[in-house]
Amino acid sequence: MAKIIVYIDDKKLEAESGKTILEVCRENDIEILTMCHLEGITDIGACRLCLVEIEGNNKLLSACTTKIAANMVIKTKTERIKKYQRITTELFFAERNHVCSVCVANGKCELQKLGYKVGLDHIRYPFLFPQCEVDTSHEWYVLDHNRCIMCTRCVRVCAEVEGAHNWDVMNRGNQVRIISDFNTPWGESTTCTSCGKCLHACPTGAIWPKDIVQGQLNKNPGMITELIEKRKLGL
Amino acid sequence: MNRQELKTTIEAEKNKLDLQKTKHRICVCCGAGCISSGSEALLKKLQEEVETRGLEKDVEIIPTGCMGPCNQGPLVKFQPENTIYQKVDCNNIQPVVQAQVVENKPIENMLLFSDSRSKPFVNAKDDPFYKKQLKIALQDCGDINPEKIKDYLSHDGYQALDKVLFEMSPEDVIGEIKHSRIRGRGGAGYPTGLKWETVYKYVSPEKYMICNGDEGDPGAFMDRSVLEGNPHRVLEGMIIAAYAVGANKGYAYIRGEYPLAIKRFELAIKQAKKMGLLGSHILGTEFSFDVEVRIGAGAFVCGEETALIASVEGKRGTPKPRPPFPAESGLWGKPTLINNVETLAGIAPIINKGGEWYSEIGTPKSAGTKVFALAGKINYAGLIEVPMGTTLREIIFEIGGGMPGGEDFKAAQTGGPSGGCIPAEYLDVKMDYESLISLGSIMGSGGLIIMDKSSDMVDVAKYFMEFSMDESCGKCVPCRVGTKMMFDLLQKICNNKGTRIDLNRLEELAVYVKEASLCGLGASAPNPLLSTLRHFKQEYENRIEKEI
Amino acid sequence: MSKKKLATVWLGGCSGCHMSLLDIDERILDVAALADIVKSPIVDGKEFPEVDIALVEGSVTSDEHLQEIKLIRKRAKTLIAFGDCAVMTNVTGMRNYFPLKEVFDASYKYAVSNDQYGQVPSHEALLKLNDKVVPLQEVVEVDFVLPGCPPSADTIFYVLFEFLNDRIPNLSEAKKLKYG
Amino acid sequence: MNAAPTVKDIEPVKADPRLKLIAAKIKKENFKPDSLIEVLHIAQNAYGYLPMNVLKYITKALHLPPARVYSTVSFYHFFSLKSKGDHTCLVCTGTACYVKGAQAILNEIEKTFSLRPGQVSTDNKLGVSVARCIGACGLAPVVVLDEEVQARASTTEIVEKINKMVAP
Repeated sequence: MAKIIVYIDDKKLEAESGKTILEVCRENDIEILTMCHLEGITDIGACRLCLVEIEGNNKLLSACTTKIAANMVIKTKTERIKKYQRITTELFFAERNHVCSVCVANGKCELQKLGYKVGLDHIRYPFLFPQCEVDTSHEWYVLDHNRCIMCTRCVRVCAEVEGAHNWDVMNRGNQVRIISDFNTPWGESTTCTSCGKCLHACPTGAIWPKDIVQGQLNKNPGMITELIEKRKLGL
Repeated sequence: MNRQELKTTIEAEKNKLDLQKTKHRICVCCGAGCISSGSEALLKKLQEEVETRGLEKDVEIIPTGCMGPCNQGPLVKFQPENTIYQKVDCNNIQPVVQAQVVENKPIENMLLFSDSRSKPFVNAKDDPFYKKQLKIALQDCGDINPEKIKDYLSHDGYQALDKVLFEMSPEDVIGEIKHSRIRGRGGAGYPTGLKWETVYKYVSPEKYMICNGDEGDPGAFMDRSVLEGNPHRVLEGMIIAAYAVGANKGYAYIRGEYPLAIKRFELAIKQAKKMGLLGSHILGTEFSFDVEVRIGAGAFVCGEETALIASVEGKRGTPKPRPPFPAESGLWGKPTLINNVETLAGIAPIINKGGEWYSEIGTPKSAGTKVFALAGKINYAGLIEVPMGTTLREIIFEIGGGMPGGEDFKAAQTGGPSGGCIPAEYLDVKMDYESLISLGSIMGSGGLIIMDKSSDMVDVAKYFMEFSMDESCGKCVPCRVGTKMMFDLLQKICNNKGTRIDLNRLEELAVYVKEASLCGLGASAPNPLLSTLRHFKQEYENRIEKEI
Repeated sequence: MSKKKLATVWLGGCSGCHMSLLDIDERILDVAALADIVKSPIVDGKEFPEVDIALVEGSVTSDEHLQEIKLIRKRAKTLIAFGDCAVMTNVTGMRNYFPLKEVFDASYKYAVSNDQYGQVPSHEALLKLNDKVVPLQEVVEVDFVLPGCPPSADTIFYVLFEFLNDRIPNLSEAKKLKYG
Repeated sequence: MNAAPTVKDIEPVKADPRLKLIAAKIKKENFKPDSLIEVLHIAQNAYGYLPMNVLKYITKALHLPPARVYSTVSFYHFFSLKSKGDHTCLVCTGTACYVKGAQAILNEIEKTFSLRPGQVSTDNKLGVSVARCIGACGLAPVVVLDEEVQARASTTEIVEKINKMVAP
């Protein structure tokens, strides 16, 4: 691929054309916050944390889905972007019921880390407190909708990597929920292979194994990325 | 059918029409509005009436598309006099036929607007309702039978297609469209010619042309009326567009709420195929193009291009980030052109009369005409088409006949849930893309709702926010959670429980959702809120608690 | 410099934050050197006095809490939301997912008990639970938030010590931001 | 390659003419997964809603993952997983109807029949729903009773007509 020049946060960088802004930033140790992105699976630009400003474009674009172009001038840390990252994080917390103190992911949660990163000490918006179900029907795993942030990483991992497509999203708007098969209990799924990839892909404590308690969750989303890499190499 | 055969058919149909000019043509409006008021029964009764009187030879009865003043229906128009009768039903059709056909003397107190005008007009074209209008997209609506392709042919139908296929290269067509300066009538106002050119430039063995008839704005029914009243015009526009960009397959995505439009468009496809105007080797040329109807399933967001594409692919209608734009990677990853119904309805006249002609109508930046669906607190609600740049005052007070009961005008809502409210001090605003944006509203697809003082603007903002919240696809965070949060805050303020902090939160969220959302729905969802905050801030202030 | 007046308050929480406060151990002497603790669950006193700093643990769950926090707001120069419950309702707020009646029934009527005729206690002298539990900032202006369930003793001391020395603490910069 | 499933693959096997309709559509669409919405339209029109066994049949016939079918069905307002009642009353709440008092009609319906939009009476006689705009704004407010459009609906008139409609 041809090399082109881009300017990110006033740094002149050389990068391969065809790459996304996110890829180029990560290669050059420029931090971009993400939540719905998971290396190796399709990017959907849904969480809006990776928004960047591009000179000459009055719209904010998601770094994970936007490809670089020659001489593109990109800003990743403007005041506006920082402010929006904070609001997005606040909305994540306010949308469902995130109670860190009783969560299996406490201390290992990507959402919690994101909160620290953007310096979120409290949420300025009223919490929505929706009534959410907890699906404990699977023999080994639990799906707790209270902690789900609808990043759909589980959906994509299951469909793209495992090839099972057990998960999808139902309804729309703020009524969206992750579903298994025909919105039937996970334990009754005819498509789930119980491979556990969704568990590792999940950034929060929404999917977890039954045999652990508060703060004990250990996830390894990198494993999924590695798996994809290995497959590409035919290993 | 080849070119010569088409020409012969058109000539024959036109001659027929000329012959008939001496006779009476009775047009019965069978737009959705008049059908709901009983025009189908009326049509039957009228046929019986004509038969009993033995007038079949002198009279042709034509069920047509929308004539405009929908709340006066059912409407019946007599040609060539161009006399329109309002609120005609099975009981009062007899005297009308007697007077108009037999005695040639109109019944004044049944004419259009006779109940509100001191002197109604015998020739409806003289009525201010029509006089200020200029019909291009709606040109033949109300004059032809939408279910007969020959009626369309007699009104210069498919002549533009003929011209394009035999006299113009795709570049010529694009040039002509660019020259006309027509802009997308779906809402955003992107220059149509530029859009075509972009799709044309992508090299791909497969390209698609989609007609966007997913008119989801509450209060808008322009596309519906065009599709129901003159489906062939839209189809012709699609074929020309496909020829220009090099697409071989097209989809007409029509709202499921419009069964009549779907039926008529499917019929139009069938008729056009039969005559060789659609399908393989159109009019004997090398160009082939096929169209399929896709029925929308009730999701406002599917009016957004990428969501519409997902829906055509049989999936959830969730939008995708752009770039890549559909012009590069659209339906099944192939270059795809998407145009709105009204835009496509304007294509044939541009080809026939030239881009120059079209570009001279309207304002320098917004050429042509725009169809508005006039509704709300207005005397003559219905469908109108005016040159861009007509002022709001002209539309409301001259065409629309003013407010019922002489109430004071408070605001006009344009663009539905993506638009905003225009207050009384801007009554003289020219209705074009830029002016409306500068007032914090948008042209949108053309819904125009008139409000008087009985409308509470905070409530109006809440109403639209609820709409956007329900219609949000739920994919991106700002729109999914932001619209819900804004709705809750508006609800709180409407219940007089809001605080200053809530108002500040609301303003901050509105700007955030506008800028951070993934698609156009989210980006425009805060518009009704922002515009009412801008023009009617006091109404919010009056409702918040003074503490914190 | 005259000594500051400090109050700590316990609203709808588990008192864990106060336990953590006690965990500052001997550093309480440093606090005592700069401030008098004039009102607290660990100090006697009836009326809430005028104070410089009020540390408020727990969320607002009842009409009584609401009155109390409004009074505190009036009498405290600096109001600190102390712990996750005060900041984001935390466990206290978990009843918000259900209608209040269901919560009462579950706790008093259907809970496992040797009293088979369980009933929801009601007496005018009892406080009335609000429909929804809210964090402090929903009802009063909060000057500083100190999340954590509980905040660690180190963090509490850091925040207190900064305020007592007329500095504004910064949890993010001090790398002391933590929830749960 | 698996043979395409036939109508017989569906349980119960009882020959329902509506199933044949769906099967015919699927065949016409060449079993393409992207025809899902088109097929669902046929099913929805035939049944008034989408019964679970029909959904399962479509899923199998189009070789789609169940979750994808359910997610699509639940996304679009046109598709319903529950029966909407023997008689239906649909109130348009588009902007024009809203301005002209659609809410008052809904309130009256709620008062008289204790049914809110989306609800069906316990005897399944009457279902009340709302549409975002049926596109007849010039006739606002509009109510559709069993497919019949009622223009410029007055509150009392509508209640009367519903009473007549559900009367045994």
